[in-house]
Amino acid sequence: MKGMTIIVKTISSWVKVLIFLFGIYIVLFGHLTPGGGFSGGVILASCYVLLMLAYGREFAEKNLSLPVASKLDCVGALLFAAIALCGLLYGAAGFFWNFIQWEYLADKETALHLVSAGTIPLSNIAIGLKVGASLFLVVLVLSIFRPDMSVLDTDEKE
Amino acid sequence: MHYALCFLLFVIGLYCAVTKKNMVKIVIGIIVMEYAVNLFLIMLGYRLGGVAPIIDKGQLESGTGQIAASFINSSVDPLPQALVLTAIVISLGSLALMISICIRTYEKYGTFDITQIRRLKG
Amino acid sequence: MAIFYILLLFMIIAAFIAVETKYLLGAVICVGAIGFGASIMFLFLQAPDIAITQIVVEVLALIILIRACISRELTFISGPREFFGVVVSVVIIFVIFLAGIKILETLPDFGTAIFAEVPNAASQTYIKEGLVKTGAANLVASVILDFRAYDTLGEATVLFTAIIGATVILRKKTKKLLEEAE
Amino acid sequence: MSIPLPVFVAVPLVTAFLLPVFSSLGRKGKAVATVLANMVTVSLLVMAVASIGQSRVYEVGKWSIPLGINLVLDGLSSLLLLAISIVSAAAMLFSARYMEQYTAKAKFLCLFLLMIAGMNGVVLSGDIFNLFVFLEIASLASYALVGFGCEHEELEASFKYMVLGSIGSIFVLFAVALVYGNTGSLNMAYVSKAIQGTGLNPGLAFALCLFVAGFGLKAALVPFHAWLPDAHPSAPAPISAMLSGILIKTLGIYALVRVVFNVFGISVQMGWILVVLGLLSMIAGAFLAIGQGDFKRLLAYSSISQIGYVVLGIGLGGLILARDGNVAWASLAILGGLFHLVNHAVYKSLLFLTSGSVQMSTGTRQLKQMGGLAEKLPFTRATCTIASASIVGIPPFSGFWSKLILVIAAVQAAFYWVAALIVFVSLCTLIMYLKVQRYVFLGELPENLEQIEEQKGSMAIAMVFLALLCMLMGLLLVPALRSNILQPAVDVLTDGISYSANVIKMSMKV
Repeated sequence: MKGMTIIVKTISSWVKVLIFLFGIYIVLFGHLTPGGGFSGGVILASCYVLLMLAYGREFAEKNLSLPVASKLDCVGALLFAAIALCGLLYGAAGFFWNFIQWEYLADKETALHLVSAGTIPLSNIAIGLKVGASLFLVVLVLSIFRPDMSVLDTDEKE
Repeated sequence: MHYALCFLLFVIGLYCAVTKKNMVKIVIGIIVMEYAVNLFLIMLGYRLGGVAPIIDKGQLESGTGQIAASFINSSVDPLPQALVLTAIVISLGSLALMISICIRTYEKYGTFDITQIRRLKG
Repeated sequence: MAIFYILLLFMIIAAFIAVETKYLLGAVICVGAIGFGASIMFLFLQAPDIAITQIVVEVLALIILIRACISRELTFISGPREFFGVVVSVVIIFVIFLAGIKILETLPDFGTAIFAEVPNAASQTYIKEGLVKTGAANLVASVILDFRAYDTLGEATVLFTAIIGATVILRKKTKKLLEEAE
Repeated sequence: MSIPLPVFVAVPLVTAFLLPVFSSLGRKGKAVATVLANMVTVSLLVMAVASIGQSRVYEVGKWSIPLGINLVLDGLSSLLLLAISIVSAAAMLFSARYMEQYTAKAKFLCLFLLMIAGMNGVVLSGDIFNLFVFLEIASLASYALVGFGCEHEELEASFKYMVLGSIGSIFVLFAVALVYGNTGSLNMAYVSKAIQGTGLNPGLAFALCLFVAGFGLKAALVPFHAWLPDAHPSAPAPISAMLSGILIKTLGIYALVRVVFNVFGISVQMGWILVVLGLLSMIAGAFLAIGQGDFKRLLAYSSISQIGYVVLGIGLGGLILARDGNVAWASLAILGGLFHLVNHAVYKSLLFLTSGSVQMSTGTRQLKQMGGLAEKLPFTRATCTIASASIVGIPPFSGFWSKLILVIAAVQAAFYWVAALIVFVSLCTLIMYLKVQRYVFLGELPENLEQIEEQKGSMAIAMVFLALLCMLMGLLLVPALRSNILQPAVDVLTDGISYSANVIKMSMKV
């Protein structure tokens, strides 16, 4: 499966940068504009899936191979769990306590700025990373699986 | 009347998931049921002539920084939207698992038709 | 208001075609049509976050579904279409649909949201003090990641379980003979 | 010392997120992963024992009740936490050695920990949507684990289980949407307060039926039991021990009881529905189990009938409570049901573990192809006999006491035909397990099984640990132990609706 025709390849090589940028924008500005961790992460995943469809699986694997994607998945999930846990440790308050409590919450100048919602942008980034990596992983795993079982040994190192 | 149409979509999905013999058709039935429930949840929170629950410069009164009263009594309910965001990704997760089981069963049995995969009794 | 009826009817017709067609790929494309109809519906229901997520999740679901049925020779569903079963199930659907209309009457009718009537509903405080308490202008993000963040932790875990499950089921070598174990 | 409640969910989750990293480190990574997973389950057991009988509310993110999600630990959930941690500690210990015959062990351990985290989340959550999310985690992990071996039967069984499980979950989600549409809040305490206020309109009654159908599908009660006889035998042995021992109890029965008793409030019709479901499952499970040739299928069918006992006990208690409000009789019936739930968790998982060790040694599950394994597998024989004795209900063992309480409660409340049915079905269980003993352990040894030997190591320790528990569970009825383990759970159910008042009172104090 060497990917699609030349037209699709050239267009997707331009478009992939825009999609990736748009996904990052959606993740970072999740608490100000519609979007957020989930939508941004899914858009990031669709950018990689576009690469895989247009250029074939080997090209996509070179960019983001299977072990790296599963590691990113675990790192994103651990980051999100860490944000939750340090709410617990920070003054033993609450499990998901929003511990970055600047006084901006009350006043209005810094209300609608990028860095204005405590842990929400951080968990947005963690969720975006996790959703993006895991959805690309799913499509990759499904496309790798060949009935003749030639590939897919993510962990047969024993 | 809208809820009833949404419920009809749910029942069509249930019918497809229960009576169809092809594995991919059963998976399609379950997906249609998930869509219907997500739609039902969002329709619960809708308000006639409502506004999306996002506060921007316009809705903040310039002086006091309080949220404009017009926004408060015209904003749509944010809670069902949070639930549906979770439910959409749950349905994608279970879809991925179901399709991987279907592909693996197709590789073993050579067919998607559950009547021919009747190795198991009971 | 009429747009909702049009979209709902479009989705119901697409669902019916998806259920009844014999051509597997056609059924998958009809499911895509339902998904896009739902995402447009979300836009009109003032839920932009959900519309973005729905469209892109719909694209990925389509890719996964087409992956399952495109490379298979068996794209037609064989077997006779038994007439009697279809009639019985259509009658059952109609009965359940009528019962559904009566049951769903108890909900507040379409335009009025429930949280307006209930005195101390949580959503009223989300809207009024969401910006002050969490600092996020997008109230849906504040509900997901601050008020009900525990749900989102569960959500991330569901996706993580599904990925590990799919990888486990599609792995190459599943069983080792015992003597090779140690 | 009060353990912050989210720790019960966070510890297995964080370890589960760590484990796939070990999967590509080869043999040393696998050993580290196994040790880590066992440490987690043992620490969960210690924490569960430390928090038995307490009751408190934990608000996640320090948001007051209607705004955020709250975790509720009361008598019922601490009892279930204890049962979950006992069965998962034994099954994890057993799988350390048993899973050598499969590949991808680190991913297996990761899914196992996710299932435990999902069950802990379901038992602790005080919010119906949160209950749905954690129910989905535990079921997705169990679908993947049932199909772990990727053989013909396992794939078909896991597909059937997944389809029925997904339909059950969607029913629960639709019911949560209906409840939110009618009451305007998702928190169990506020929902039950709203329901007491407005009474049960048709929408909420339909939501209650959807809840019963959804959780009935998860608990494999008779009309919905189609997936259980295929899913449990084809799963690896520690997983079928977890599924049969505890998963159908937490996802099915605990959630059903919590919603019916504490959120909607028990009514006479709901009491009758539970009693009928219990009786149907009891009888159908027993009859279907007698004719089985496959060891694990027989155990799976007998799980359906034992689940029928539990639902019957709790349903009977609810019926008495709703009909004539005699709290003493109702609490006795519910005590019988809950005690049987814990007992069944212990000895059914032990039976599945013994079937796993027999299968690992002889390589087959068919009763006809075995025989005379008594001297070849002494450990397995001893533990299997103890477990069969207690499931049948021979006096010194735990099964006898819970069945005795059920019979007394039924006779006391003038349900003589129910008591007769209970005795009749325990007779069928006796025949079942005599048949198992006869085919597996007595009789002559077939020639091809001459050279088999017992699996030593962690499998034996896990089985002995559960067998000891089987014998000691009878002591739970001693007044000293009962008053702080079983009685708080029964009180939670008997005072039904005031659950919401307790939760709000407890949250005010925090």
